Amino acid sequence: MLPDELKNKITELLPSASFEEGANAASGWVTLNMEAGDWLAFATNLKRDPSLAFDYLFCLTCVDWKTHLTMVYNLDSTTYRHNLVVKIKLDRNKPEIESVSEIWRTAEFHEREVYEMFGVNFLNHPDLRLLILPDGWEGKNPLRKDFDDPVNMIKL
Amino acid sequence: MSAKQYISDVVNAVSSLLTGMKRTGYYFFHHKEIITEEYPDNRATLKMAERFKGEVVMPHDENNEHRCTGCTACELACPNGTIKVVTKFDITPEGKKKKAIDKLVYHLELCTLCNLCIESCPSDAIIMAQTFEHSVFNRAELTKVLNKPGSKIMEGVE
Amino acid sequence: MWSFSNIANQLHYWLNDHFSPTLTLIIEMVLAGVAVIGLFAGLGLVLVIMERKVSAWIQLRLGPNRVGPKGMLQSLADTFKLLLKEGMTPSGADKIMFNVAPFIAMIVAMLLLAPIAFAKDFQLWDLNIGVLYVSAISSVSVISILMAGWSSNNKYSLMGAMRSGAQIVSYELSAGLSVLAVIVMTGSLQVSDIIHSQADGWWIFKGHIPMFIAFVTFIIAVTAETNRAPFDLAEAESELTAGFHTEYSGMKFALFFLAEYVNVFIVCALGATLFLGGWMPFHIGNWEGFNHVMDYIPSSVWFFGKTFFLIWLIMWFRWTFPRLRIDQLLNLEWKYLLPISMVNLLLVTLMAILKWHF
Amino acid sequence: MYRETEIVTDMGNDLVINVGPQHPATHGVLHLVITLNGETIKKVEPHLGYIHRSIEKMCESLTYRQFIYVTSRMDYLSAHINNHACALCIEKGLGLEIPPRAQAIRVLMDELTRIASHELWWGAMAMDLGAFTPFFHAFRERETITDIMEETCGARLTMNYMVPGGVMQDLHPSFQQKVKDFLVLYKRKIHEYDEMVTGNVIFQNRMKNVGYLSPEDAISYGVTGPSARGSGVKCDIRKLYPYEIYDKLQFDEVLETGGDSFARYMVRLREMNESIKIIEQLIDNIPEGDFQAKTKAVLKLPKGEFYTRVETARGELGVYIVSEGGTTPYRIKFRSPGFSNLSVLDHIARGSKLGDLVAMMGTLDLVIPDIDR
Repeated sequence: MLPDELKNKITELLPSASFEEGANAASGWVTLNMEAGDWLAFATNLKRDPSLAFDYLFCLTCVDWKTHLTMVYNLDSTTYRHNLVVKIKLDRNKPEIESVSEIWRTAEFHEREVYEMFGVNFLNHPDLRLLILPDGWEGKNPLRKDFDDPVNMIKL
Repeated sequence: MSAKQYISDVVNAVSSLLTGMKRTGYYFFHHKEIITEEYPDNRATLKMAERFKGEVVMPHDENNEHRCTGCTACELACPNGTIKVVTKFDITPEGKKKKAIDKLVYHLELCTLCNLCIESCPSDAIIMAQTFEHSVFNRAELTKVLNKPGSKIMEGVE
Repeated sequence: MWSFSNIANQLHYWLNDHFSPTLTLIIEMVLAGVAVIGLFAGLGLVLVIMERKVSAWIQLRLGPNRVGPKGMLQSLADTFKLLLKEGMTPSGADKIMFNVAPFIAMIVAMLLLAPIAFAKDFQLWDLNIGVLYVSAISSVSVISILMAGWSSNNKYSLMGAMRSGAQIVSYELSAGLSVLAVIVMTGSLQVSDIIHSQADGWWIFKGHIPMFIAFVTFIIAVTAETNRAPFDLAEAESELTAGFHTEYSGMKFALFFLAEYVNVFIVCALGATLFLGGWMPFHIGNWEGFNHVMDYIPSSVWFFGKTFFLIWLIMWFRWTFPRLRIDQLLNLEWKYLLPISMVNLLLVTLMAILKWHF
Repeated sequence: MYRETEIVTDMGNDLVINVGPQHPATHGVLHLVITLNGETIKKVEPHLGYIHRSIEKMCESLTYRQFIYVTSRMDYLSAHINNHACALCIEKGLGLEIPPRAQAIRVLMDELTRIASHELWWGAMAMDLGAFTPFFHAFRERETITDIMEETCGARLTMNYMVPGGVMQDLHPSFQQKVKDFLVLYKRKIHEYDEMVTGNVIFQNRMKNVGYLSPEDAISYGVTGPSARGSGVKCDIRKLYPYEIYDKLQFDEVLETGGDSFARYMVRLREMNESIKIIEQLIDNIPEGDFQAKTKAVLKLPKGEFYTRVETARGELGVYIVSEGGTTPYRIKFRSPGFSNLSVLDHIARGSKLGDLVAMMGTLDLVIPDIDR
């Protein structure tokens, strides 16, 4: 599906969606901003809808913008080969979002990684535990911008 | 499973095993195929590739002169803080102050041999040497001063 | 030609002349024990260096070449290293069983050396049930592995031991059946009888195809019984790290290691005795001239030549094949080797009754 | 604060064993907690982080030229392709045109790296299954590739040959001849791989019908690279979203439909031949010209987000750079293939034997620094 068709189709599904121009312009991907509350239902539609068929979540990550967090979901469709980037703003103090690991199984590991690196709490995640950090980890989330570890981080 | 299939299974299995044994048996008897390099013994003949990145060195000519201007481009290019340029000010014959290096400190223990410093050097003062036997008993020996004592910058290098 | 029996007899008479009969017996037993221990250690060293050289050449390497001439003293140096190492016992282990297990493995390997005929008239104990003795004693080795695995208090060890138990018990069957093929032909369980029955040709040639099949089954079964690759599931490095001897170190580990190699030697010696005529030179029917030439080669050379050929074959297997999975291992035994060797035994029996062999 | 692993006291009839962090089959410090019922696997639970260096955090404080070398330390077996992905992403941000010679050199090196990686995988996988000899035989061919790399790039494993805008140095004058010699050697020896391993009945029994992965699961779990192509999923980024000059080259995307370990094994073996094809097309047709585009001494990416996808030897590597317009990336994310490929291990391992686990881990081709980053 071409980017414009994709935008129309998505606006049909989610009228509140706002498209971000400029981001990912070099890749030509449609970038979409939305609210965390609608995410689970919308994600289900993205996968189920036969004309969208976003069945491949190839990247899931989070960006710390110091004022808020942004979840970034990069989606691909193995049938139509169109791409979509979904961005969801989260509250930095109490980040919470629905887990999509039931829809895309790969999200399970990626969400666990984001959980410990950024402290995002994924609701209804089947197994939200520390994956990379050692058990008994105390302290802040390493990939947040205010993380400081004077012992292990060497300032050059 | 029919009896015919049973027998053909056994025959195929045995023949596939024998093919593998033929190959290994070939190498057992053909010692010319051995590829071992007897490393410490072949030091005399061992030749490293000319671009091999062993460690950063600063070449000096016969007058004990190098090409380093002390511009700190290598220090800035280095991702790990491997290079530290300590500068001083020389007085030129005309009586002007001129920046020159006092010491170019190189931490081999931090170096990842990424070649970025050599790429960034505007006057080709540092190059990669082909040495590779870097082990020492004392870690402090890995911190090296690249310019030789009493050396000075070559004429005409800016 | 000189033979070992002359030396042994002369020693016996000399001892009898100087000591009382009881003391003579004791001295002779001590001498035999020393000989066996020496052989045990010597064989271990030779086989380890052989394995390392064979594997190196197959793998395009040079192998050990630093200690002694052409690296031949490498395994001796390794033994010294192992002797000097601390033999640790894990704190959760069953101490007695843990420490006894390697000695059982060693004792079994030593006992098995008794009925092997190393050369003409050179045999420690030519008992009338020699082959049965070997089969019976070699089954005991599984006990040492189970003891080691259980007492280590380590899950890898336990799994390795359990696998080994299942494996040895099942492969004993087809090994036994293929040994039985020779016994049916010979009609005797005595090692010297079996060797003498091959004076006019080895069983592998005299017994047509069924005997060859029995030989192949025997080799496969004993490879499995000695826990050698491709049947090394008890150790299975990439799955169970080191299997039943994960927790062993120092000399206790070395005893397991040596016992494995001596077991390989014994089963190969048995294979050479049963199928390739033991120390009997290569004879063809009634070609008197040819047979006479062959007799000039000493019998011990014949025996060790054949045995080391079989050992080399087993090493060749090890460095060529990947490992089987536990269920495939048991499938191979129960679905392929056992039926084949049973049918084969019937054929051999038929041949023996009808005197079809040469 | 965090939920932690529960300490199980009553395991019933289950046996819980720790495979790793130091274990011969994990080729690194991967830690798998395996619940067994006898020899049958009930659950595999990976515990990561033993060599996590937080490369993403490190890159945030390095300039665009500097951080490329760090990515060699992720998937060290396809270090060159990782560097390539980063360089591509930076070039995308800068809008740089790459000289054709640099593109050809990059692709040549990519494919050589891919062959070297698959050679090592082949040897290591056979070693996992208990055959030690193939490892040494694979290294014989791999050694010639690392020698070629050493000659041109100056290093054998972590080359750091990429710079934004091209490659660091021109090809060594002997490069073409050496690659041709390698092609001859490879074609003379490749049939031995089949003789020693592929055709072997024990090996086939160990691999066939082991670790079945359906195409749907492969997509859902984000499995990419040869592991997914073994299930018949078309996922070769070189074909789907061509970068550099891959769209001008003739090669096939290797697909197998078996979905089991043997299919994944065959994909990798056949992929080496495809890489050879690419090298053959390019080796005599390397365009003349610059090997590096003119770039500024200090690179600054415009404000925005840039994502590149590259096919490494293990699957899809994504590089996601968020730039604030400075000299260092604001946030960088590496979507490593190993991380997603590992997540499927529990799914395909359940119900099989412990001995199968090494076959599955071998054919998923896990490289631990790639998973841990």
